[in-house]
Amino acid sequence: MSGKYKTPLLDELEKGPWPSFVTEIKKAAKKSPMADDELGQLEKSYRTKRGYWKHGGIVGVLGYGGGVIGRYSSLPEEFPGIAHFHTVRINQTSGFFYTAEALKMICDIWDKYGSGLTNMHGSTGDLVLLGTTTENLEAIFAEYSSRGWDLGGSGSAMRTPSCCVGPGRCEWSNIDTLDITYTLTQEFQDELHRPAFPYKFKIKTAGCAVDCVAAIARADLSIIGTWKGNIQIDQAEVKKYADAGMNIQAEIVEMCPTNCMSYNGTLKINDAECSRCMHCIAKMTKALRSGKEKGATLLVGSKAPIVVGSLLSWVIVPFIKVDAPYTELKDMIRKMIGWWDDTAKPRERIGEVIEAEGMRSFLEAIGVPAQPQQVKEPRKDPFFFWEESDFQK
Amino acid sequence: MSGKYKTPLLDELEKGPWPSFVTEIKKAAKKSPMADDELGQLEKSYRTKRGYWKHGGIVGVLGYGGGVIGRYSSLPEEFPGIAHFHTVRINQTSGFFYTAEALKMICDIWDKYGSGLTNMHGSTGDLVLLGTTTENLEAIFAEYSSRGWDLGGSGSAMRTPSCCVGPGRCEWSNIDTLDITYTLTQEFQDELHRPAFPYKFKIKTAGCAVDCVAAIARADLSIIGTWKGNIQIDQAEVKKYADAGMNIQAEIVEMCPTNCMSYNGTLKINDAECSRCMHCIAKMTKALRSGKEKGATLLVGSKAPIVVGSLLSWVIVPFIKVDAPYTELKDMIRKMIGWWDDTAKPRERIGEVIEAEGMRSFLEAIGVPAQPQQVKEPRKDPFFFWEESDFQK
Amino acid sequence: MALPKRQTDIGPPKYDQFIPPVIKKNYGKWKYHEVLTGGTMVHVAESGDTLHTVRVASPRILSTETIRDICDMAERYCEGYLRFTTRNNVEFLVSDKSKMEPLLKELKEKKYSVGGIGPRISNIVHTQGWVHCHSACTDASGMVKAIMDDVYDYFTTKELPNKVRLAVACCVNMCGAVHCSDIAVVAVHRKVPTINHELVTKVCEIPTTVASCPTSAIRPNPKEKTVTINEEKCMYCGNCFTVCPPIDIHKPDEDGVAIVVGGKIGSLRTSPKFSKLAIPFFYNEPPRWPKVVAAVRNILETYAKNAKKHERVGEWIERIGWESFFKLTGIEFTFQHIDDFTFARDTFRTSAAFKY
Amino acid sequence: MALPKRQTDIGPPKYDQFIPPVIKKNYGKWKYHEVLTGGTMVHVAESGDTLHTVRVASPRILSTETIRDICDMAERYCEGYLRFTTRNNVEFLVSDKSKMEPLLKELKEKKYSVGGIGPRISNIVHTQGWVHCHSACTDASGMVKAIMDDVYDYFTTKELPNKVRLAVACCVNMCGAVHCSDIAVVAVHRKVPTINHELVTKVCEIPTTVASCPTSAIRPNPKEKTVTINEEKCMYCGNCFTVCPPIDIHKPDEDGVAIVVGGKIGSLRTSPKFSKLAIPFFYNEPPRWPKVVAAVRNILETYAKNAKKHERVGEWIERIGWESFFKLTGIEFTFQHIDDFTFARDTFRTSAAFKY
Ligand code: SRM
Ligand code: SRM
Ligand code: SRM
Ligand code: SRM
Ligand code: SF4
Ligand code: SF4
Ligand code: SF4
Ligand code: SF4
Ligand code: SF4
Ligand code: SF4
Ligand code: SF4
Ligand code: SF4
Repeated sequence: MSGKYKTPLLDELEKGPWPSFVTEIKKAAKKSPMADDELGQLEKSYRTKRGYWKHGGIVGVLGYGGGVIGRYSSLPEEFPGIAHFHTVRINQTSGFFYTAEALKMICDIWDKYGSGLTNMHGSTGDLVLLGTTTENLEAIFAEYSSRGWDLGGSGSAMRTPSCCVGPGRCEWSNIDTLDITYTLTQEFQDELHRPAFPYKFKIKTAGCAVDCVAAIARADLSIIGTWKGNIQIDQAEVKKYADAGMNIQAEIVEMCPTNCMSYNGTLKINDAECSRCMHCIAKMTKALRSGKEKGATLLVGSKAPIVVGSLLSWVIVPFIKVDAPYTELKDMIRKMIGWWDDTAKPRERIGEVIEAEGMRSFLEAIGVPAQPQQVKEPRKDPFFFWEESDFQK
Repeated sequence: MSGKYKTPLLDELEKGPWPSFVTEIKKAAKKSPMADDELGQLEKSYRTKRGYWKHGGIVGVLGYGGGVIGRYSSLPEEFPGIAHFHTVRINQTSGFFYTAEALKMICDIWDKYGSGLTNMHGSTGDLVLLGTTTENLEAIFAEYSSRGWDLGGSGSAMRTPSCCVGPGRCEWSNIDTLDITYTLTQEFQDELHRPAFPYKFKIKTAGCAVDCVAAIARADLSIIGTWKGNIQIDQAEVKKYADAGMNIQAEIVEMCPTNCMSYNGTLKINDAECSRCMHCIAKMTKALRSGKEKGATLLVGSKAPIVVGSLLSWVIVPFIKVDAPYTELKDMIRKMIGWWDDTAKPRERIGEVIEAEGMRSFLEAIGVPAQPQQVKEPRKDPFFFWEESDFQK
Repeated sequence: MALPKRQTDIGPPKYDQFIPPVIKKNYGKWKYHEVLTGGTMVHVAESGDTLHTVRVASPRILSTETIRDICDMAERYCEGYLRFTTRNNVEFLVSDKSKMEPLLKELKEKKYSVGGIGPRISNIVHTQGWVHCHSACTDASGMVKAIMDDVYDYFTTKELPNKVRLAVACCVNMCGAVHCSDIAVVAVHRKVPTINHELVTKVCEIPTTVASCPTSAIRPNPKEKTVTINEEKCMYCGNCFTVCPPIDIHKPDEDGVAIVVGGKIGSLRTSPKFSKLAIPFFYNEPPRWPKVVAAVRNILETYAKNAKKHERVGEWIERIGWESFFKLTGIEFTFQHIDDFTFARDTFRTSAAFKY
Repeated sequence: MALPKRQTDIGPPKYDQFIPPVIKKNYGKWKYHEVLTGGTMVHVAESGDTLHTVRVASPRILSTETIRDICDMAERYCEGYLRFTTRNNVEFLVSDKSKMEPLLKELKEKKYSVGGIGPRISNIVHTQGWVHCHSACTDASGMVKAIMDDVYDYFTTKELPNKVRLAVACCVNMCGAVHCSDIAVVAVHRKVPTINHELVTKVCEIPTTVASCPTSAIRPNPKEKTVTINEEKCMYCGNCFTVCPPIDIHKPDEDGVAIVVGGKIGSLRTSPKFSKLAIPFFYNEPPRWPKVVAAVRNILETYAKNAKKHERVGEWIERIGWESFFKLTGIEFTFQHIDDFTFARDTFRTSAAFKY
């Protein structure tokens, strides 16, 4: 079946040094007529400058409301192999760690039931299997789940949580991102698999403010590791950086956003003024280590631009301890989701609801007091509400 | 009539070093029963913690729609002297310059027809005469206008333009604030005296970005003097500042917002990067002078918080020449007002309308192209309009 | 007595009739100035001519008696020339330097307050209050007097890191520059207005009244020819009262003032800034509002102690962060501080970096 | 063939089964790392143990064949352990330093691209495009390939002032991180959608459709059981299409992409930032979008030439000002750049200080 189509436009994208997705599709097409039709339709898109996909009915596996994205070619006669071309979202491992053995198993099953094409990984974090038919879904699920793998989220549900590599390979991680992500994923299995929320809810966990998993920009709940206490300085290592040619004044001291550092042979930090932005630690990793009391900042609300414009997550809980079994964290998340679920209109993300209802009603519902850390600056216009409870003070 | 009231609360406000308005009212009350009743009612307000003024019908002088604020005590039986207590807004001189002779004339007439109390000056700029009756208005107007003084603005009209002292006594003024204000006031006499706008329209002119008349915060049109060309440096004077103990590095170089200065005995400015913020010039007035090509930035839209929240004016025309007879400036203002007048709902300030209609429609109407100087930053969300004209490019 | 013949649309007299000869000669040709004391300065022209200025505090409400006294002094020492500033102080324009001493002497004898020049506090921009405005939710002049008495030294002599601009607005119409002041007081209501329906029907235009509400709390009630207010949505701005007085916003026992800080107007160093809420409420305590006065002083002195030279209040706060401002001043942070108006979103913190 | 017994709600397998022994031993006890080359680094634990990483580019769309090849290498050099990064690169986790050389050799022979570590460009975050998404207004994978071919050196070897994060979103749903990227491409429509009313009546929920429109351009037409679009208000976001596909937003000849710049995610130095519009439109020019590629390179190189060390694109732009950004890059400023969405006001310049 393979090589059915001439693809002069796509062939252009096999040139050049960067690995080519066209080559990947062609590789799959050698074995899979689905992949070959995908190639053909894509060539057509390149010619006509438009896509040929459509939604269809909702598809999935028994007892689950998500994990599969139904996709159909709008040209099924021309490209019958992709008349159905659903994606299956397999919940990735925390931190995207794999063994060759596990990955090969995943490939074997996918070659059997699907197009042989994958996304490693989807933007939310799932291991995405790209292209199969409705009738294969149950088999795929049985094969994977029996081997210990489950589906990820889709639809108006908890989405597959994801995280940075954290303590697995990073000296800056203040929290166990991998374990938190694993634990929360387990905790919210029902919410993940059976969409019953107003809209999607994403959780991402980063070990520090560097935020290598874009938690603050792409998660309804962003858990970001941080610390209390002084930055630990190894002056001998500071000296080595200087000796190696680093301009500590220009690169570190002057770039410190709070101006709390000074350097004249020894490096000093006025820790009370430090905002824990991570710049100095990141650029002088051998010399500086974060403070000893570890915890996380919880931020809420980020999302893509539609409907109200892009949002970045907002600081809600400036500092919370997050140690196993994460009881406080879980409770807090349940409170957040509970309020949102009660309050949102359909297709309203939690950030949108907080904005519409006012931060106060959210904070009161989850039992968090007002704190200056939650805002960049206080309100400017003198229009503000009072509740009866404020008068009793 | 004077001294009718015991004013124990107000008397407290005659203590202390700052000049006392209570003393002023008492002084007037010695001659004017109106002022005495004002005092009595005010004492009552201090006791009950509320005001006792109300609107009434619109009052004014023949042929004018503004210049007088009708004001009535809501307790006319208790305080008959202020049953009517209107204010008369006399258009101040540009820069608030007076001769003793002129001021005394103003006082004489006011003693004759009013309470003897004034505000020197009102927030918009008028010389405010505080408290007279409806029947005196025509006489007051005849007396002042026959001597060369006119009423200021009120209501939905052009308001009395005002300005900083400018070339009258300031070395930094880039434009003739006094003459511009005088000329524009004359130009818009009809608009000033016969309210026919959707709402008020204020013009304030400052000679430089220091903005000693709060133009950018309190005027629908803010005219702010500026320059092109290099800042002129007198290195000998720089040295004198250094010798006198100024820390030029800390106070000037490091506070320059664009980081375009350097100092090591001589002061250098990279003028291409200078934003003309005025800091260095203001703090080293003997050493630095602005560039030689003079003009103004026109900003539009500032106002107090109701309804949409406080606005600061927005840069519309980054640089415009403003030399007598100010033809280009007048034309531009007429275009701005024309668009606003055509577009606004009642009680909508020009800034509110620009926000509601979009900056583009305003700029196109007044014939000003899009320029990066008009924004702090370009839009973020990828939702933007196209007009047919854009496709023709 | 026959009235003189009125003229219309003549505008104000031209400024050039009121400026002293030294200004006429050196108009637009000033070279530099020097601040001499807290209330005096000299401007030097390119020609070498000098003009001395003495700035004198004014309560802004001036009786004709006081104006005449000021005029007399202007005649004695300034050839009759004087001006007012944009912050309502009086400026004696002294062309002849030798007149400075006798002028200052007379001012001192008469207890005029000389000051407001340089890195100090100047007069408080404020408006009508209970003295004259139907909208007032506090008195402006009294509060100004109480505050200025307390921080008087900073007007006359003591230096601050930079100018500190104070303002008082007697209602949220903010006829002063409260929205862009270093430290300012604005009067606020805290209760939903009560409606006199009968009068509303008689005197108010329903669509204008409905449109006046920034939060869309007002709905027309066409059947009864009046309006209703959704209590949940009203934030007591009083705008409805301005267009329709039978909607009464005044509640003497729950009205009071808020304190806002960190605004500025000039473009020096940093962009003009809006003031932000520091303290959401104090009850009206006439005649001297002691809590307000103490709060202003606290903020002022915390600034004076902590800011760098040339830093304005808002610049200092932005450098240290608002969380530090609340810490240093000891001011409590409440739900009222968190914005919930149109642009609330932009005030929420979107960064993992902040201070505790 | 009987299927194995399915399990439900088991979640993903626990991560600890997939991490190499050196990580297990030093979990959370890493001390520092060193970047060795553009695509290799070593992490050193407090115990002194080391873990070498080799990062390899991935087109993200991977065939099982390629995955197997990668797995084979992982078995040969990494005891079978590997991971993927949050930007979809492959990382070989090398516990035995001596395996580095042979691994790199095999990768080179097989033309894998090693890079993306340190102050460089890494993989472009992107999503489905014409490959799989019904909403796509451009192709993502093809554009990524074209761009990365062009800036390839900045992935493998050349250094930049700091990391530069690129992203491509194939529609304004922005499934990537376009809204917070240093330089990103987002596909945009420019014409009002056309409505197939008959189908709308059949398949769409009218209230949801109406509510989906961010600008309230859609009104219900209850009589005909369909909707109408106010052309003046529509800004072609396509959100209506997502909830109601018979409202067709696709116009192949007028669709294309915009380029946004200056976003960032981390809180280092400055707060996370949204990307802002740099270039409002390029037509779709498959297969290699030459104008888009050139524009990305222009911005990248202008940044590389002008920014200070450690400055991200957005930090550089904010330091010099947007007016300078447009000047230095030679990009034209248009009406599209001026915001007119909800928060437009906050983007208007409210200062008399700016550069020409
Ligand atoms: C597969 C994936 C893109 C990818 O190639 O990686 C994806 C694909 C789709 N996204 Fe997404 N989104 C994906 C991550 C994201 C992200 C990024 C993230 O999660 O970190 C975002 C931005 C963050 C956010 O959640 O706001 C994102 C924001 C959206 C939106 C806008 C949501 C909003 O509130 O504005 C939509 C529209 C919708 O939900 O109707 C959407 C909708 C869609 C749909 C379901 C649209 C559709 O029906 O065609 C796409 C399915 C395409 C397909 O062919 O499978 N996708 N989507 C990502 C999920 C894979 C995974 O599970 O790992
Ligand atoms: C007299 C004065 C205050 C003062 O003591 O100096 C004043 C007094 C009043 N202002 Fe004002 N405003 C005065 C300058 C201002 C300013 C400042 C300025 O012009 O620089 C502002 C803020 C800037 C602005 O225009 O936004 C200002 C914003 C308002 C507003 C809010 C307008 C808005 O668009 O939000 C109102 C409400 C209204 O117009 O209904 C208002 C309304 C009023 C009324 C007419 C309310 C009323 O009907 O009672 C006040 C009359 C009081 C009285 O007893 O005379 N006043 N008003 C100022 C005018 C004197 C003069 O002509 O020189
Ligand atoms: C007289 C007056 C203009 C007028 O037309 O009446 C004036 C006059 C001068 N101002 Fe001003 N300013 C006057 C109101 C203002 C205002 C407007 C306001 O307060 O509402 C501002 C803007 C305040 C703001 O940004 O919030 C203002 C911000 C300045 C600054 C900027 C300070 C800073 O660094 O932020 C300077 C420069 C300086 O002090 O170094 C300045 C400097 C000056 C100079 C030195 C200009 C000069 O070379 O002559 C004048 C005497 C300085 C002084 O008083 O210390 N003037 N000055 C106003 C006096 C008001 C008063 O009675 O105190
Ligand atoms: C492997 C990965 C985490 C993961 O769980 O997969 C990772 C790993 C590291 N990051 Fe990262 N970052 C990773 C995505 C990110 C992201 C997220 C993104 O791009 O979507 C960011 C946020 C980008 C942003 O702010 O827009 C990110 C911003 C940083 C920074 C901040 C740079 C800056 O100064 O702004 C550092 C610190 C540095 O480079 O000095 C950093 C540093 C590091 C360190 C050095 C941390 C460490 O000590 O191990 C790691 C290797 C550095 C390197 O690649 O140069 N990593 N890093 C991700 C690799 C993606 C890739 O394939 O290229
Ligand atoms: S977010 Fe912090 S802890 Fe996580 S990988 Fe990045 S630098 Fe390390
Ligand atoms: S973490 Fe950031 S704020 Fe703290 S000392 Fe380092 S650079 Fe400064
Ligand atoms: S605004 Fe400028 S020109 Fe006018 S008085 Fe102030 S410093 Fe002088
Ligand atoms: S005017 Fe402002 S920006 Fe220009 S050199 Fe002086 S301090 Fe710097
Ligand atoms: S601020 Fe309010 S109360 Fe004060 S004068 Fe203006 S309108 Fe009247
Ligand atoms: S007080 Fe303000 S918010 Fe309340 S009803 Fe009146 S206009 Fe609306
Ligand atoms: S960005 Fe748009 S087109 Fe691309 S995958 Fe997401 S929804 Fe589909
Ligand atoms: S494309 Fe967007 S703006 Fe236009 S009608 Fe549809 S939802 Fe509304």
